[in-house]
Amino acid sequence: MTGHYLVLSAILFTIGGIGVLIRRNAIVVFMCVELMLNATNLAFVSFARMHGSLDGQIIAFFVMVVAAAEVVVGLAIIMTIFRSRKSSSVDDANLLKY
Amino acid sequence: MLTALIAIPAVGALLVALLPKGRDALAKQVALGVTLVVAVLSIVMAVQFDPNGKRFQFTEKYWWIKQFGVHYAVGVDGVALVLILLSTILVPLVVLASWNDADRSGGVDAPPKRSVKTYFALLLALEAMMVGVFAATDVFLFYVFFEAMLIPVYFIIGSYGGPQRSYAAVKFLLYSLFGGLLMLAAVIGLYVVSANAGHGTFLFDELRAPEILHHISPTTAKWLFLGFFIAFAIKAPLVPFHTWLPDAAGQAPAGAAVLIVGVLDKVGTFGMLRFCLELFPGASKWFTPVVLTLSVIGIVYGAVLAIGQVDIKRLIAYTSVSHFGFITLGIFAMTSSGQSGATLYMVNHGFSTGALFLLAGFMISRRGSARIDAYGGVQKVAPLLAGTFLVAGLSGLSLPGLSSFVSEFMVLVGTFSRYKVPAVIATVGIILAAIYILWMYQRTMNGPTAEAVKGMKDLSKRELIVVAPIIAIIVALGFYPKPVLDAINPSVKQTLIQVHQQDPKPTVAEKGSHQ
Amino acid sequence: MSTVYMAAGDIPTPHIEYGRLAPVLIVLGAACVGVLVEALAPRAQRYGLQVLVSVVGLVAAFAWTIALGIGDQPHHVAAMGAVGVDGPTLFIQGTILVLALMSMLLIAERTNGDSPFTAQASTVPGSPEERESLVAGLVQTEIYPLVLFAVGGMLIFPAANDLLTMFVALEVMSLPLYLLCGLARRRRLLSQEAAVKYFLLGAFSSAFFLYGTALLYGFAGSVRLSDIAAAISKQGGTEPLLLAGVALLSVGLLFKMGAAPFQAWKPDVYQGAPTALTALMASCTLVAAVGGVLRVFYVGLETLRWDWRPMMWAVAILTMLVGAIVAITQTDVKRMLAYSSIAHGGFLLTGVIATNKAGLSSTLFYLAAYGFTTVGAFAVITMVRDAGGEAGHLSRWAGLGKRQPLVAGTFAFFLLAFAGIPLTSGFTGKFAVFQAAMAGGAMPLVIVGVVSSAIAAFFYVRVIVLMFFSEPLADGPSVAFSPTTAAAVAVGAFVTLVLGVIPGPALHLAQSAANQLFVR
Amino acid sequence: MTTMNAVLAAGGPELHPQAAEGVQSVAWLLIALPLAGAAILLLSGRRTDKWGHLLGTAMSLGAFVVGVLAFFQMLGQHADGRSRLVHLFPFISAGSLKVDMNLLVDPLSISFVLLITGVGSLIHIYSIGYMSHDPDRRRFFAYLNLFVAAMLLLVLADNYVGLYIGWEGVGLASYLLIGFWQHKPSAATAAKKAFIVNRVGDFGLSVAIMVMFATFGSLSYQDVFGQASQASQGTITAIGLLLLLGACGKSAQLPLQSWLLDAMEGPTPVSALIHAATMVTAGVYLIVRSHAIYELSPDARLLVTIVGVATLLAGAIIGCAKDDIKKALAGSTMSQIGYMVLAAGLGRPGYVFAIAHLIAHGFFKAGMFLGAGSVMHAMNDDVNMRKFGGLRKVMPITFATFGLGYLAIIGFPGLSGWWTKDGIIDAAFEKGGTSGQILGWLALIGAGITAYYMSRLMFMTFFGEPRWDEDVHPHESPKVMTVPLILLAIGSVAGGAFLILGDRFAKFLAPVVGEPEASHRLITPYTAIVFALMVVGVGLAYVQYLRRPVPRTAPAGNPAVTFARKDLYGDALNESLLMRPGQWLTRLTVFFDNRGVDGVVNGLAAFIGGTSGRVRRVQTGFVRSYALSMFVGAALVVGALFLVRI
Repeated sequence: MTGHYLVLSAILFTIGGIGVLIRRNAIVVFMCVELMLNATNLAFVSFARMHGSLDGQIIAFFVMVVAAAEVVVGLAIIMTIFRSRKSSSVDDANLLKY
Repeated sequence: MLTALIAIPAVGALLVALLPKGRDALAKQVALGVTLVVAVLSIVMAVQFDPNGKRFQFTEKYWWIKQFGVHYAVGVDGVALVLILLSTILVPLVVLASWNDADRSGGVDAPPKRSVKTYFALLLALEAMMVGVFAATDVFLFYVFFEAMLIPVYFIIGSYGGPQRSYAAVKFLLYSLFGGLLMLAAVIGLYVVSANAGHGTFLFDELRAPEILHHISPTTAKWLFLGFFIAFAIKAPLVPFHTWLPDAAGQAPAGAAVLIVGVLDKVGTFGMLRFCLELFPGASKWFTPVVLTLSVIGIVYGAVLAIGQVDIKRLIAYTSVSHFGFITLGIFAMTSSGQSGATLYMVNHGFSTGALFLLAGFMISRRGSARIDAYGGVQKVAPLLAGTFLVAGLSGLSLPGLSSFVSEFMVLVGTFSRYKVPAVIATVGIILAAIYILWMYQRTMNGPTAEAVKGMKDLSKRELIVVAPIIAIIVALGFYPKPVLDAINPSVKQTLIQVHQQDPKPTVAEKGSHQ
Repeated sequence: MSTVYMAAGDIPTPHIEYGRLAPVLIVLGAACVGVLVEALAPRAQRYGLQVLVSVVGLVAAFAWTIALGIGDQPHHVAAMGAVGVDGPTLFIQGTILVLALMSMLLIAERTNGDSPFTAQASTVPGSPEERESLVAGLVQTEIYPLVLFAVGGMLIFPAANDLLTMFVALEVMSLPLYLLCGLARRRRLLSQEAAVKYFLLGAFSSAFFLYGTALLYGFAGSVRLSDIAAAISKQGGTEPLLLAGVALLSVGLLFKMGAAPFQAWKPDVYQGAPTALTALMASCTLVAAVGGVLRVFYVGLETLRWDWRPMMWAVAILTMLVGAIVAITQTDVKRMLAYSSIAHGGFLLTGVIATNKAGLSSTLFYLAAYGFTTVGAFAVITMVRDAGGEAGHLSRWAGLGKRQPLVAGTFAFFLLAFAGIPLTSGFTGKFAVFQAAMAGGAMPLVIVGVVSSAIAAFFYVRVIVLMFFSEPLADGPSVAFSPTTAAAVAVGAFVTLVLGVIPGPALHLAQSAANQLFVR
Repeated sequence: MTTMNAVLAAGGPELHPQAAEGVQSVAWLLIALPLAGAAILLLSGRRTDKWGHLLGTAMSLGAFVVGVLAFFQMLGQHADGRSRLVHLFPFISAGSLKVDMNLLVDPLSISFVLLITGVGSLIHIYSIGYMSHDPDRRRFFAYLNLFVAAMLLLVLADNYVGLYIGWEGVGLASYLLIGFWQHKPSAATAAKKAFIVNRVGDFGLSVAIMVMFATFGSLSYQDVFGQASQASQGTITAIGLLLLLGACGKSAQLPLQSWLLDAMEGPTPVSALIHAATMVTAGVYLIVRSHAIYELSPDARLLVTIVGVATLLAGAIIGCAKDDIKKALAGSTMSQIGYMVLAAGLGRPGYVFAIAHLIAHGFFKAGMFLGAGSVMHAMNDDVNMRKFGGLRKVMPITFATFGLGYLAIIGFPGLSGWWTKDGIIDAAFEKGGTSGQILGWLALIGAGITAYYMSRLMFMTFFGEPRWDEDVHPHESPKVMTVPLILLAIGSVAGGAFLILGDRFAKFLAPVVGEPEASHRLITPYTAIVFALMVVGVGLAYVQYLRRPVPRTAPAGNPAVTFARKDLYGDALNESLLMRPGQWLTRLTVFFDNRGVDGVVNGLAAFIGGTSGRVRRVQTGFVRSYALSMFVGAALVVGALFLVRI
């Protein structure tokens, strides 16, 4: 039973990862990262159930809080660069290279 | 004593560096004074040295980095003693010789004036490290001096050298650094091996003890040997690691070139004799054929290259490649006359090539070109310059009666008694030496006086004071090398015992013993 | 199901050893005070107050760390086992605090009233608002609490004894840094770009870290490092869960220290971020990240070392080579130092891989040595300025040695230390890690290390050539002198020299710190 | 083996010299005096210009006096005790290699000492006049003194190292003196050539010394010769051949002859002293001194004789074709040394004649060279004999002395050349067998050619119509030059008889080279043939150069003449076989070093730089590609961990 959840979590993580790779909009990229974090949460909760311990669930809460904080910081950063460049495409921010 | 020899120039370097701007004359005087003091002290030390006493004398030993097992340990045996003397005698002369070099940096393109005091501070720092590297009896300490020495030289070449100076400086540094880092790996390996043997140490005396030697597996010993050897071969330089030398010596100001070729490179051959042979006797013997081959190639190859040069300083540098072939040949022949000869060669080569570089430098600074074809007939306008140049050159081609002959002779005789063919091929070097020296002399000094050298001045008093002692030493050691040999021989004997090699018996005597 | 949930009474009251955690708490507390100052103090006094609070906080935390270190043999867990207070941790924390203090000197630097940070981050670069804010002489003072928070996170990161704490610490350390990266006063577009890149990749990597944590949790039923270690030795290390977990966790950790192939962010971020902050990241963040790596691999995964060693070998080799080789063709000073930092990460990994006491102590020493040198080097970079800010491009440095011999000489000294020339701390550090690696049987690694040192020497030397052996530019950069920066440079140079000439005491400290390894 | 031991036992050389006493114990003065002279003159600079030449001459004379005293002391000693050792100082010592700087005063060395200091002093005196107009006269005398010192060390050393030092020392002096007028490119080139060709010979000598050390463990004559019989035949032959190579270089024997003709670029007294009387005979000394080696190796001896004969013919042929008076004399020198080498290679009976001819040659050839110098002095330094002629009237003393030398060299009965050369030819035939016959006849033919070319020289210079340039006004040279000429002429006339009559010289040298089995026959079956050939040679020259007018420019000759004029194509051979390939090799090596060895280093650097340039392109600046690299990296890390499991 937990196995299925784990597979789902892995699929979600991968989708998130691939999303980071293929999407251009910074916000969407960031959302994909969030998706990965949530996939992790799913894994934690499933493992908590598997092991019969509370820890996993508690960790999930921690992750959510951290993710929220990350959103704040992330959006702030993306906002400033959007204001400077009038674009939120990550491919446009390409001054630093080689 | 040794610490003083290291510390005095080091402090002197600081002192000179901290002098206020514009006190160039004072900087020069301080530098000269300090180096003279060091020279006198080292001579005092040499006098007190007892050739028949313990191998290492004037020893000092303190913990330096206990965590690594590193000591500050210094001491001299005969070999180190004569090399230290070589350095301490050459440095004041170099200081005097380059009195005005930093002022106008005499190259062809006459780069703008550079800091004079820095030049002399760097020279002093270099002297401290040169003494240190020969005096160190702790492998780690040796390595530290070995590498740290590069920095002042690098800055001297790079800041005060000829038009190609930065290329030469970088090449010099990277080449040496590469070798040094390989050696670092070997130094660490050596420590680890000694630690596995129960007592991790960097002390030379302990590392050469049988307990540790027998603990090194032959394969490991070969790798460690290579680590040390390649570093020394680059430093020496042995073909095919030699290409940095012509560039470095050719671009460096003459005074620094003297120290690079005269002293710095000796660290390589000194290291082979002291560390490669004594720490890895088995591996040394295993690698002997390779080293001998490289040496012989170096002798002939360096000489042929020297013949083909058009730049005086590069030519002298290539002659050194050839001469270093002789030195390594003598070291790895593993006979007492070969090794004593090689050590003596280090000293003699330092003086004779030093004199050549200095005189070439004097000449180049007058004419502003290092190309041979820029000269001609200098003898007519500057007979003293030409005469001393000839003497130095003749020593370079090992003319009997001048110092190099004795050492070259010893090396060849010593080598021949064990390895016939290399010795015979090496002897071809004496013919080639005559060609490169005399041809250069003919092209620069003989013939009709070239238009551009018509107004050339002969040696000044200062320059004469620089050259005269070297010439005197060259002649004196040519006829009476005994004092130096007396100091060297006991050390070499130790080395030979360590590598379990005895001089081959004369074939006649051998036959007699068989009967 | 009901058995799973414990009764409320079973949950013990958390016991927190405030004394042992004090350094972290002091720093975080100072950060909070900073926030309050920002909220309450009048604008004119904020700068002074913030600097005061930061410095006092850092100094106090450092003092306390020392007190902890000399008090008793530190080998405890605190906060219900979530945090380890032991020799290596205290050494790392102490190092971070000192380096942070030095970086703080750079961050607080004001030449002619100019801070290296933008006045108002919200203004669009080049806009009238920006100009206005500049004219008004506004100063960003939020940076101080942000830095302190980041430092707090760094202090916890290597101390964290379970992966959750470590994750939280990672984020506490990273989030302020993301923000700070984007706050440069000059070249704001670059700065913002750096922030975005750092942020996205950082978040991406923390997802890996977290998923790895989840898998390990699945394997061991706990995120506590000691439990994971126990589970590994009990069940053997065959579980795919375990291996996948270790791999993903490693990705997160290696990303933070910028090991190849996770190094891509480093050059861009180091180049784009305000230099003072780059100094902080290149020193403190690296120390913290390596501290975390040490703890995870020495405590949690020590029993699994035969499995992860080959992988780490490969990473170390790749890191050293990539760092050294790519740096050769760099044209921007900061970017070059970023690659140099990558290469140094590789050298550090050779110490980590040794997994013995010598490896630990040598890595600790290397961290400290490298940290001081790198802060000093970046401090010099902040001083060399063109009309448009720092003279980043290397060609602008040509002939600096003739016009500013002291500054150029000091920088050359730092570069030589990076290159590992004897009588500098860089050499001692390199020697220490190589010796440990060699003793651990990692001969090939040492050889690669040696070769890449030789390659790396090339670009250090190139800069020296440029500074000393090239003719000065007619309109060359000038040197902006400020006492705080000069102090940072002086401290860096002094420590670099001392650790090179008489490294004994520092080595002794690192050794006694590493004497008991990490607490479990 | 046993036969050889028997040979040694029969009349072996004295192997255990005693310590020297009396004047002989200060034999080092012989070397020290001229050496001090050289040092003073070189170091003092222009201050000693005024009296430098006098000091130099005094030093040389002083050495001569010491030599004479030592000689008379030796005469007073018993024949078995005439080898005396003078201990000076330990020179080299390392392990088993011990070389002491000792001098050996024995009949052989004292003969050379007298020749060197005697003829040397005369030439010093002559040079006072000859060089009186040269601004660098002081330097000239310094070099002459240096030469004398080195040459004395060469012959006085009691070991091969000392000999080698002297050997190279005279080479240096020769180099300096040939190139004395170094502003002349031809002189500088000739000097360099002489030194380098000599170095080729020195190569042989060096290796010989190495072989000796490896074989005998010592380099003193005493040890080497004492143990020579114990060494293998191959070793002994090798040593003999290597020593021969050394001798060829110094004595301008084939194939290392080419330098001697060029060496005539030096001032004429130098040609007389170094390139006729003394230095070039060092090779003969070396062979005679090492006779203990050669006596054990018939093969080596045979090659020595072949070299000798080949050179005596080659030198004679060259001498026939030269119009340059000094070069003609130089060819003659080569040829005469060829005789000596031939004699030295013949063994026991030959040694005495080799040395005797050497001494006689020292007198007459030095005399002729100085005479040539006197002629050149008169002819504004012209050397082309085609522009001489009829000088016997204006330069009577020069003519007379030169004429006596001429008669001596062509072997006019009674004069010194006759005594010694006949002895050599006789010894060659005495050798027996086919080889003896061949050697003997070739030596005979050589004598005929000698007569021809010397007569040619004599006639072209002193007889016939004057063919002088317009501005030339010949005159006799001053006394300071003619007196040495006269003294040398006396030696040329009487030297041979003095030495050979009554086996005087043979007995004197016996302690060193052994007693000849039979005393020398004054009249041999070949005397008549030699005389006949001499007459033919003189007659031919008379017909060609006295009966017919001599053209002022050399007529184009047939190929044979060209062959001789071009020194038997020796230089051409050297150039095409050694110099050009050498130059190519050098260029190739330089190219290889720059492109190959250095190229590898620079290429490696460029490769790393190139790699860097490519790898940095991976850093595209796109955050998504960074993420991709992380993603791939993560996959690799996972893969790596699982891979280890498998």
